[in-house]
Amino acid sequence: MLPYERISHAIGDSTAKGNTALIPFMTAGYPEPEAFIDTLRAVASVGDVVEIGVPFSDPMADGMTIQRSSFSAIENGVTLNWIFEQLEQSGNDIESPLVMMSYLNPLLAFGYDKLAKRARDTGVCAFIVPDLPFEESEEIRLTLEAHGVGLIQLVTPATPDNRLKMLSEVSRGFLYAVTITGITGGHSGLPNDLADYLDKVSSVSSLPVCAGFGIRSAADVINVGRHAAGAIVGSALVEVLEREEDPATFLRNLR
Amino acid sequence: MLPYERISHAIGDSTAKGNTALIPFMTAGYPEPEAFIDTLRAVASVGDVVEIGVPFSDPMADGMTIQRSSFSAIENGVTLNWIFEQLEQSGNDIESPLVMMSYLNPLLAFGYDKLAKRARDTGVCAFIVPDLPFEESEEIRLTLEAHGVGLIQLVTPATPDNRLKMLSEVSRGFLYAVTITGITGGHSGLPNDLADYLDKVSSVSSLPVCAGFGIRSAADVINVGRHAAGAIVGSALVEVLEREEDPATFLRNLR
Amino acid sequence: MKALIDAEEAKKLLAASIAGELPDERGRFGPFGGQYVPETLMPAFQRLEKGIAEHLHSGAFQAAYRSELRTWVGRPTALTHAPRLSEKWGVEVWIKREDLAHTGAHKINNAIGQALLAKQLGAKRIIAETGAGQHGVASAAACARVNLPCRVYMGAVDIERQAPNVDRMHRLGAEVFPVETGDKTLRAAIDEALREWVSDPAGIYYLLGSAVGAHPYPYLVRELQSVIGEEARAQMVESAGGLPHAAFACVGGGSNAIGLFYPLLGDTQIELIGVEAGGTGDKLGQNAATLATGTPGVLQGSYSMILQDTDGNVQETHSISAGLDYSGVGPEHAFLQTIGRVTYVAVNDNEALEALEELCETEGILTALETAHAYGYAKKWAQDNPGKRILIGNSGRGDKDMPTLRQYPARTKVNVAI
Amino acid sequence: MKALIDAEEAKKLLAASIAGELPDERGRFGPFGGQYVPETLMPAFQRLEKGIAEHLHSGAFQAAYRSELRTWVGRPTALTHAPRLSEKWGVEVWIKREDLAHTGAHKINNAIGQALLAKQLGAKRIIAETGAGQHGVASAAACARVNLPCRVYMGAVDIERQAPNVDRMHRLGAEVFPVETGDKTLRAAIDEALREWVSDPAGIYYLLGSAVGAHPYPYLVRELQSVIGEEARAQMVESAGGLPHAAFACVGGGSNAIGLFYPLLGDTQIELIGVEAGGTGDKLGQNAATLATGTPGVLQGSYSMILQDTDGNVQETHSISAGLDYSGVGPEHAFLQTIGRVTYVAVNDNEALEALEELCETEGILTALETAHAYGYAKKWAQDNPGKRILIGNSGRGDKDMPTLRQYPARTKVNVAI
Ligand SMILES: Cc1ncc(COP(=O)(O)O)c(C=O)c1O
Ligand SMILES: Cc1ncc(COP(=O)(O)O)c(C=O)c1O
Repeated sequence: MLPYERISHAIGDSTAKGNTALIPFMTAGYPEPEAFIDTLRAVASVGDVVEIGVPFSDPMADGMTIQRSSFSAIENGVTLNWIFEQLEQSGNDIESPLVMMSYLNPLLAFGYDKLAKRARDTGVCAFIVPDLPFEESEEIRLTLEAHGVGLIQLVTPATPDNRLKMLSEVSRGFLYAVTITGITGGHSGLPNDLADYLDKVSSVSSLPVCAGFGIRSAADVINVGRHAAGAIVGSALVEVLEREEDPATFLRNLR
Repeated sequence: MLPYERISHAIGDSTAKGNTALIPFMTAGYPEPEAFIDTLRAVASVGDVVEIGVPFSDPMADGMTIQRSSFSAIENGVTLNWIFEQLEQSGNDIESPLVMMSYLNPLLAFGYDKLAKRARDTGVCAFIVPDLPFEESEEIRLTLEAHGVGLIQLVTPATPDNRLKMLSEVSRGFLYAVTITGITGGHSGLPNDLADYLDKVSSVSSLPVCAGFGIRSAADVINVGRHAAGAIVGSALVEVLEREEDPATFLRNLR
Repeated sequence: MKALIDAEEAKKLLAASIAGELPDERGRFGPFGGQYVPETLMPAFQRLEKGIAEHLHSGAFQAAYRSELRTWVGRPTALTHAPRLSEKWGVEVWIKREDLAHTGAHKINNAIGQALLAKQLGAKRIIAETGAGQHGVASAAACARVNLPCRVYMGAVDIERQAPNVDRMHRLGAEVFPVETGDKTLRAAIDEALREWVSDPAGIYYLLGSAVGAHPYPYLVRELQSVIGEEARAQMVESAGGLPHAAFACVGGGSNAIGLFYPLLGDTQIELIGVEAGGTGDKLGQNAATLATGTPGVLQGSYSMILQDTDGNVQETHSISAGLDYSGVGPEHAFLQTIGRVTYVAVNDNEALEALEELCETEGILTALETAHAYGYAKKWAQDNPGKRILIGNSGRGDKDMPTLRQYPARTKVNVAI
Repeated sequence: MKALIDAEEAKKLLAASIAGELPDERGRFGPFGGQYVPETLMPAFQRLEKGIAEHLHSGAFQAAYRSELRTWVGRPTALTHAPRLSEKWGVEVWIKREDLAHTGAHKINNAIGQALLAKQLGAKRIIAETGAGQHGVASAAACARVNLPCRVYMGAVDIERQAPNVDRMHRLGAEVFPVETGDKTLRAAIDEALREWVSDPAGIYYLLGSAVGAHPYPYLVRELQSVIGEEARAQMVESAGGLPHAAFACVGGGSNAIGLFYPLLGDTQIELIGVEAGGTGDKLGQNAATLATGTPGVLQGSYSMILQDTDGNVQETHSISAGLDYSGVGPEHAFLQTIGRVTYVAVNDNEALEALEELCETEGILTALETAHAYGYAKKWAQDNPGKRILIGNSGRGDKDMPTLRQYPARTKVNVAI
């Protein structure tokens, strides 16, 4: 099984049990770098797949919460290399497949080839790159895939149908359905026409569809779960980490 | 004898005695309007001719001292009409011929015809108008002269010779030789080439020549007296009035 | 010095004016103008008159002057059609953009011209007065350009309210001399500059900033500012398809207005309207509406209309715009009013502020507070003259007015839900 | 994404560039450029690309755009010969006067063009970012002119140091949104504007102010700014009697520089020199000399040179001039550097200040702090190239910099005894 296939499998396992797959997002090394691996284990103990955020100086698709966590992590010395080192030192025994969410520039600076290898070796099965549209992705995508690491595509309510179809075909692991037009961390609730949108995306995609942006509560997860395979929980979890509450408890309560 | 002839006579009387004629300048009604006539009497008791300043809002040829006195007098209600009223009420018994120094606009506002009559009736024998060059003076000059009141012309070190000659011919009462290029109230002393300048002016003029601007001390009066018939003392006297010292004593000490 | 002129006389004088025969050799526009200056300055004035006669219309001087206008000042300035303002007002509005001239106002046309003349006449240094600071900045820039030292006299009150311009003068290498006497605004600054000039009439060139003062200044400034009206006239014909029915300009000393109006005097079908500062009210001291409410007199060198009391003392004025805050006005305007060729009206502080805001919002042009007065009246005029074509002299930009405008918060036009 | 290009390839790419074939259909200038944007914005970018293809070079759009440039912006801007500076430097100095454009900088060329485009594309409102505030003011003015609401994102640090421009934006009816995140300067403002755009990609038009960002912005901005170089080229031939030996422009994002350089690319004998902000030193964080000292990377939508650490985090910059204080640069400049057609150098804060002062004193032109960098390097270049003819892009005026300049008192040039 290729690394990125582990992701769809894990999601499939969850949905097979009648659950909505839960994909928590956490900024690496936030709020305390020392607690990174412990936090990751706690999150992975509930999450079917875990998304690890690589901090970046210009998180242009993120709202205040993730911006804050990102700037703080950078100040505390969290880098892509450091994250890999931590994962390596952890013994690679985390069961849930890992996904890395990073803006393009840190990946570019790291080097695609090295990136693909280190990812494969540390259980990172795929990447989400919010400022990399498919059209610009060829080089990194092919390099990653050469090592079995996938590039997850995003679709949004503004994505035209033909493009939606195209993106669903080239995505790996799952298809990321952004619930809103907007940045992460919105508090205005999920849109009314969410069901139609997710049904449409799911009908087009042969990959599992996971919805993200603005999912904050168990009700949201239930709501999303009726029309998608999984729910991605980002800012809400980062806020929990920020308040130094127990992430596993928070996540269990979302189920 | 025409009123303006009284001026040259008074100067002549003084020089005949071997004196330098003294022409003190005082801003009317400064510092206290109530004291105007008393101050005038005191000043006239020493001065051969007395120059009364009519306050004006834009005394562009005057330095700080006379500006200050002028603004203060205006605030205290001193006007040309008020000055005439005070002179009328004083009984017209001041012996020294009076000269009024005024910028043009207050005279214009007053009306030239009325001005000439009130001047003649109050012992004002001539006018000095610092912003009225000869070329612009015809109307007021003829009106004043119709009542025997003169218009005193000024010459300066910058006046070309042919113009100096012209001005000396049309002046009445005396010829006012400005000692410096500059405004009233200068403290930088009299210029080194003063003697040559005054000698030249005196040689051209058939009228007595009186020098003014920057004359502050007995030494200045002596200095000027060697080359001119009279000395005009303005800012220095206004400062004396400002300090509420006795003007007569100050003036006597200049002799 | 009579100011009353009968219809016949007025007609003759207008013809003389259009024929370029005024001022006459005594510096008069009909009864107005003249040369009321201290004897100490007479040689300097005579030198200046001679210099003007010799150089101003000489080929060499005009070539140098026109070249500076074109390549340094940025002339011709644009003529802008204002479609949204036109729609709101119901007339066809055209704007002559002196705000685009170097240093931000029409003042530079005059400043560079006189600076070139001063150089020609061998002056060792230049002094200037300033109200809004625009003439000070223009003089500072022009003096730098021709390499002459420059000192600018500016009232303490104006230094306060036109702070950005004070900084600019300093940067441009000029010395700014704060005037603490008199009314501490433009009039006091002129008095102080004259005092300085008297101290060195041979070495100093006095670069007067408006069409005021003793002859030959009103004439000199008019000649240097007429480029505004010459350009505007040609541009109207070319771009607007014809001359305007009316032209509007604000009037402080009157230099931008005379610059716009003079080349249009002969087009007698054009209504010419000068707009003065109505300040906060009609009473003496509440405004600077010299022509609209003043009386004849002599101030700072010329016989014109002034704001004065019955004793002939010049009165303080009030205007929200420093550049209009002056108790006198150029004698040629007094003349044009007397012969009935130009109408002079007043617009108050609030109307000017509203006009400034309206122009910002509709056309994206931030005009000077002085200039805003012209818009304020044009708007009223438009109500009675729907469908007409008008030309507004946009004498300067409003950047310098920020300290004043900050006291009047802008009503933002962002009105969609965001 | 390799940045190394051999000589043969460079020659081919230069030819393609001169022929107008770049960017290619993927928005690339050689390896640089591209379109790195969130998926949410992809439809908006595609709409924009389509809109540009349809309108930008259409007769109707060009007529409207050129008409606004001529009648509202005040183009052509002057070309000024600088005789005194020429004498001091020993070269023949010519200055292209974008400071005379409406609102005081070249930014307006782009702003009015994009505002017209936004109107054409049916946008409901406009957002823009600004550093020095010049683009913010230009956007506010352009939006008023075309009647669209405008919100400007501006870093809190820049709001402080460019206060006059903040006031002007308010007056012109724009909302100024203070950005308190990130470095609180231009980069953070762009991030924040992008976040806003993501929230309403269909209703918002993002009016980007420099030749940076994702395709098609670098192309669009270049096309709208090329009027600078087109005019300057013709004016040099007409007024200076020939093309310059070298042309200089300051480079922040690079819009005024590309506007000046692009029409001169084919005149390969002209040395083209872009001048970046050297700040206070050579170290990362002390300057904004992206091309001179940066490395390739992706920032805010395009692959170009950026100032970053080895982990790919973009670094804060320092420059005395807000408009150059940016860690990125337009991809076409990275390209022109790589193929060797344009040289990029840095000038530090002090050198820029001195140059600003020298220009004030010699030519009476108060330039922007950004622009002053171009003079700072031109002066050095002149030392090694006596007798040559040079062209300097005077991108804007310095009025907005008064709060900063006030910290550096002017050495007054009044040096005669008074
Ligand atoms: C922009 C502007 N307009 C008008 C004026 C008024 O002067 P004038 O009446 O001489 O045109 C000034 C004076 O400073 C000014 O700055
Ligand atoms: C006057 C001026 N010049 C230059 C710049 C730098 O921008 P760009 O490199 O896009 O021309 C700015 C930016 O605000 C500016 O205001």
